[in-house]
Amino acid sequence: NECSTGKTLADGMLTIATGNPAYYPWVIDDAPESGQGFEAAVAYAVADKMGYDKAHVSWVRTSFDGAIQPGAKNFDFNLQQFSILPERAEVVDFSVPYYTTTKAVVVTTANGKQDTPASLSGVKSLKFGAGAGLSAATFLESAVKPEQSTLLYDDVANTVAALQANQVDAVIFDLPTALFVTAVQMDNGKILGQFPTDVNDSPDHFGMVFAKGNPLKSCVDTALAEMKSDGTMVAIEDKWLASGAGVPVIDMSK
Amino acid sequence: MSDAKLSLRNIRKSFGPLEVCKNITVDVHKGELVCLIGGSGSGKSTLLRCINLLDPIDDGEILLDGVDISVPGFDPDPVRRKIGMVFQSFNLFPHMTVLENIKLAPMKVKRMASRDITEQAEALLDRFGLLDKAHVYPDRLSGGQQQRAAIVRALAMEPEIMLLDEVTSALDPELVGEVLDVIRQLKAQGMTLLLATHEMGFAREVSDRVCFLSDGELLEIAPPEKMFGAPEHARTQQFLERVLRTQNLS
Amino acid sequence: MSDAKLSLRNIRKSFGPLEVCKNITVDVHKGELVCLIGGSGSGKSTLLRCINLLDPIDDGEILLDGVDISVPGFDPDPVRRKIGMVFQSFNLFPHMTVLENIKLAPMKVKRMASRDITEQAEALLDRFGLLDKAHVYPDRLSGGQQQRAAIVRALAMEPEIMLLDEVTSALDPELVGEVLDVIRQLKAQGMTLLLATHEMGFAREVSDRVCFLSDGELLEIAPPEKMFGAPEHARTQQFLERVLRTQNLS
Amino acid sequence: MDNTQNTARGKPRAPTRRQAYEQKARRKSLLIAAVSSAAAIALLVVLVPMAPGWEAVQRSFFNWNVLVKTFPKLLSAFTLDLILFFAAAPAIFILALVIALMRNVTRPALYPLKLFAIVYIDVLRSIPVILTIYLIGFGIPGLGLLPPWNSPYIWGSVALVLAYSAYIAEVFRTGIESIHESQRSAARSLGLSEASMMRYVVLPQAIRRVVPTLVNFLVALLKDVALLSFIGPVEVLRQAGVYKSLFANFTPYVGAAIIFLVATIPAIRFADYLMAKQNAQRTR
Amino acid sequence: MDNTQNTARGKPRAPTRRQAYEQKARRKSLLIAAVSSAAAIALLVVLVPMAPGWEAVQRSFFNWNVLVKTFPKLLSAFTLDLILFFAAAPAIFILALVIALMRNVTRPALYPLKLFAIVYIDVLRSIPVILTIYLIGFGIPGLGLLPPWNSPYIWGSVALVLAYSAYIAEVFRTGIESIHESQRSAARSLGLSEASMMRYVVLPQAIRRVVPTLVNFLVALLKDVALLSFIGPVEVLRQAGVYKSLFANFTPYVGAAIIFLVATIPAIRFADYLMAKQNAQRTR
Ligand SMILES: Nc1ncnc2c1ncn2[C@@H]1O[C@H](COP(=O)(O)OP(=O)(O)OP(=O)(O)O)[C@@H](O)[C@H]1O
Ligand SMILES: Nc1ncnc2c1ncn2[C@@H]1O[C@H](COP(=O)(O)OP(=O)(O)OP(=O)(O)O)[C@@H](O)[C@H]1O
Ligand SMILES: [Mg+2]
Ligand SMILES: [Mg+2]
Repeated sequence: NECSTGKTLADGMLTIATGNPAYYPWVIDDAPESGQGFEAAVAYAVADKMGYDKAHVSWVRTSFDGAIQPGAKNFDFNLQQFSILPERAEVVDFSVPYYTTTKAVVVTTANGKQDTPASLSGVKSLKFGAGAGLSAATFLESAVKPEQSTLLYDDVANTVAALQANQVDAVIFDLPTALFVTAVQMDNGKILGQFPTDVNDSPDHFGMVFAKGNPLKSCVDTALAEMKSDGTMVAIEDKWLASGAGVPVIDMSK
Repeated sequence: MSDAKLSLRNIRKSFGPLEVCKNITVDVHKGELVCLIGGSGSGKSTLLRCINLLDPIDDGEILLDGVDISVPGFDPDPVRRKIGMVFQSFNLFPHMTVLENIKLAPMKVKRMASRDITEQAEALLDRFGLLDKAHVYPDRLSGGQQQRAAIVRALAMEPEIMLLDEVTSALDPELVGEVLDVIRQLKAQGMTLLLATHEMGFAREVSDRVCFLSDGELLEIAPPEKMFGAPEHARTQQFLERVLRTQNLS
Repeated sequence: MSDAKLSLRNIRKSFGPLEVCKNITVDVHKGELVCLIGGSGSGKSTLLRCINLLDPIDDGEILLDGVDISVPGFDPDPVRRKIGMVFQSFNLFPHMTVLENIKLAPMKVKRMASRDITEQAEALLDRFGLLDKAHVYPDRLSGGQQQRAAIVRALAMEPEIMLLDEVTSALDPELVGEVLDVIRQLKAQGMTLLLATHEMGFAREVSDRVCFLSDGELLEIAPPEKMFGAPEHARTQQFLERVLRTQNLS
Repeated sequence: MDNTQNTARGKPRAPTRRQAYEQKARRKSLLIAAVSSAAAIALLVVLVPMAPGWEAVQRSFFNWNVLVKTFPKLLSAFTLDLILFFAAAPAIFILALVIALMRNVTRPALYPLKLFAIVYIDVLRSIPVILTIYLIGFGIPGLGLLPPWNSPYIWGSVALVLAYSAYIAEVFRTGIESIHESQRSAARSLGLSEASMMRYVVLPQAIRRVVPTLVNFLVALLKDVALLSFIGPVEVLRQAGVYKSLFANFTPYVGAAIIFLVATIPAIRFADYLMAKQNAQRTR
Repeated sequence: MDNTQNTARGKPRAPTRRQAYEQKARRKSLLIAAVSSAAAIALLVVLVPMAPGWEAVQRSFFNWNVLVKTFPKLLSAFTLDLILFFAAAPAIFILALVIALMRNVTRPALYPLKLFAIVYIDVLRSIPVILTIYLIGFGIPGLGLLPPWNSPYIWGSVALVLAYSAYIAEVFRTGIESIHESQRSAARSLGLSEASMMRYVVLPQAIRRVVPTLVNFLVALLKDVALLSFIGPVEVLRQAGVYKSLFANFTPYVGAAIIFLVATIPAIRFADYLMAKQNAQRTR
């Protein structure tokens, strides 16, 4: 607790923000207070390392865009799959990454695109949908350059809805979200493949967001480093995130 | 009686609780000019609108050439072709030139060819000194010219009777004369005319008979000499006195 | 000349290229009633508006009690207190009762107490037979009543001279009389009056002098007997003939 | 009806030919209207459910269970719309009046005010409200304001106030300009100053005249409050969106639509009524 | 000016007292206006950058680098707004006219049409456009339509067409009702049928009269096209949003606002001009 004393928003309390709503598998049932879900668990683990028990953690909600704009914040830190980008780092501070993942392409068997070859030329021909805030749009443009214009949506639910309505052929998510969506939300969904880790902006490093210059950042960074070295992080990953081991990698050379 | 061109029998008309025509009976013969006079709100305009079937009467009969045109459900459009009407506020269609105003009804109602009606319209305009205004929009005309054009527009449908509702009262005093001239001309040509007017001098000069309306009642029908010389009713006297006091002071 | 209440010297006024007052010179003496007559657009209203400083004149002088009120930059508000004006379209304020209409200017301009002005206003209303309409909104009044209320409103500022612009021409013929009566009454009480009118009979009866305007020119000033009996100018004759033909036919 | 009236005036009369005809015609047209409307509705009720996909539509849009589950929460979320609306409306009214008067300034010394008003109106009328909301509601709090001064409620409302005050300033201006020159002449000729004329003669009439337009703009404002959901506040639209995601079903949006219908139709009807009344007065 | 005019009429006259005064007054007021405006602007230019936080504002909202990087893409995204706009506008116009005429029906047999029009207008006027867009643009394609019939472009445009046709039907209705009874009387007294009267006399005048309002609604439509971004299409607002997320900077929104300003101000000015012209005609 000594590191963070006097640096939190409310004395003796850690105020953590997440999305509204917060999505599975990052937060289960939109209830971060329960500690269920990857990000909720990570948040409580970090809090624990910093000396705050469950009773001294309070949650607030922010929109995705609201969190990464400049200015004072109503939270100590915010986690909702923010990719660490240099442009963003100019106006807010990021913790060290708490999770690293790749982007994956989800298709549905309903529209006959499930057999698209998992190669660059294959995915190029698809009509993509993506979340507008989730750096996916820029990734598509720089790494894939799809032939048809991409449709963008405000959140995961709308993106999935567009895929199910056949308005797009494929959508792009980070791998855990893709795994969840295909396993739970869609009965005919399929992951076509994940992008290799060596193309632009991939892999994605998720970091917690702080107001620019927040001194709390170093405390959190220390806590995260501890969690990585003592195995806490791996345990949480194993508990909440399905394994992406079987997902094919898209061949960027074809 | 049945030789009347237009015959009103016991006309009644109310707007809600307000009785505007109370049992009005009058005949207009072919070629006759009958004037309606009376105070504001006495029901002159309403009576004319009823004759043209623009407002339905509540009770009574309107006979045109002996045919009751006021039977409920009677198709008004053929009747209106035979009855021309001109209003106080000139009511030309502002988005059409004078010629287009005149041609509209013959083309759309009588389905006449544009060329035929153009010829006829130009002849009419010529007769009333408006030929040079044929291609002008109404807002470029003086009030008198507009009113004359409105009369020509009604005439182009070749009506058998014309109803004129205070056609001069929205005009500047200097422009009144030119419109009255047109009416004199129509009368000279044998048109049957029924007109509501405030121009007592004109009514006296030109009408065959004058009807005095007061609060929806037809109080007196008389030739103009009698009406203006020796009116029977006290109310007629009073009305004429009041109006003539300012109009004829000099 | 300098004993004139109001004195117009070589007034010129143009709207863009249109000259509406061309070098007009006329004096109005205390207690005198001067009528302006002339065709539509001859500049009567403009002249009255200029006197009340509602429109600035281009050239010339307007002297009120010998003081040039037309000096550019002269504060118009004190002048307007001394000059009452009533318009053709009655222009009562529709959102105020008659009494409120009358009280507004004395309260806001003269800063009189509400009670004092109420007494005075009621006395005026009583004099002109409108006392029972004090708490009525203008739209419930007849045109004649509205116009009389507008005159009372102007009188409540205790002006030294009244300008009346065709105050009867928007009225039904029957209602003209009551307004003319009010003007007669004002004259009898010694008010200085300048009025534009189309009522030739009235002008003839009541005015001390008559001015004939034509196309912005003041063609003729004469006592009414002369003006209506033996006008000098051909144009005056022509105008009077045209107007009187319809107005005085009977 | 007609008969009662006659009786009331103490003159019971047999129905005239016209009355008889009109009564018959009224009955006939009522019958025709009823029959044709009933037929049309019957067709709808019978045919629509037979259309392919109707079941899917019903499941997605008119799902009773979902509606019952979500409606109470939607309704309570709508109170936030109402609070924001009632907070913004008076501010809009006052600001709009000030801007309209600035726009009307004629004194050269005050010309910067006029210039400001012109630019203000032009800029805020031309930008989509949602963009103004993003810019102000997201942007200003981002400048380092401290809580509670960075609240999206405050800045979102400010965005609405700015946008709508520009619209309504124009409404006021139109109203002021619609007051006939002769009213101004009459006021000036009585010796009233420019300011008194504005305050006692022009403005009261102008505002009265634009009331129907104002009501319509207030309805638009209430609807646009929903756009604030994009910067955070969980009002009815966002709440419906959350439920839509949760149930993968559009019924919550239909629920929100119903709430707006019920809230705005009376206001719209009222505006229509006022407008019709004014029109009737003007043409009389 | 005045002197030239005098000369042109061949009567060169010395400037009158009034002319001299007015020239002086004009010069003086120009001077005052210029000085006060310049002072106001100078104050702005000097004071604003001194305000605390101005640098933050500048960095977040007026970031030249970001603007340069994003503006060309924003502009090309705006073409999508224009395409959707020009696709929707004619459909709106026609549909609105049809609905307005249906609303005006008096024949009892056609009463269901009137009823339909009333419900149509009421419902679509009361629901926020964004809600209509969600319901139609997201909901209908979700019913299992096959490409290309499930395109959000199509259904988004349909949503706009529905919403705006309701507004504009009301505009047309107001226009039709504003045509004075006496014009109808005149047409009927000439023997024109109800339909001919509508077509040749009432509608041409009504439409002409509502042109300014129509232009204003078209401006509103162009602004509301931006709302289609919520169901997928990457038009200028969405493009700006993507850049905003990317750069964590609001300058792209300012860029979008500039584009809307430039696109709509001429239209707004045109509508104002038309409105002023009509008002002038009416009071003459
Ligand atoms: N459509 C209507 N609805 C209700 N009342 C009406 C209607 N038309 C006319 N009236 C009323 O009927 C009465 C007679 O009106 P009408 O216009 O026939 O009088 P008028 O003799 O033509 O008067 P004026 O000389 O002013 O033209 C008036 O009291 C008027 O208010
Ligand atoms: N504000 C104005 N701007 C331009 N022209 C004007 C203005 N006011 C009046 N006029 C023009 O000046 C001329 C004189 O108008 P004015 O109203 O003074 O005539 P009038 O004698 O009062 O006519 P009327 O008998 O019709 O009232 C007309 O041609 C008119 O069109
Ligand atoms: Mg009448
Ligand atoms: Mg005049």
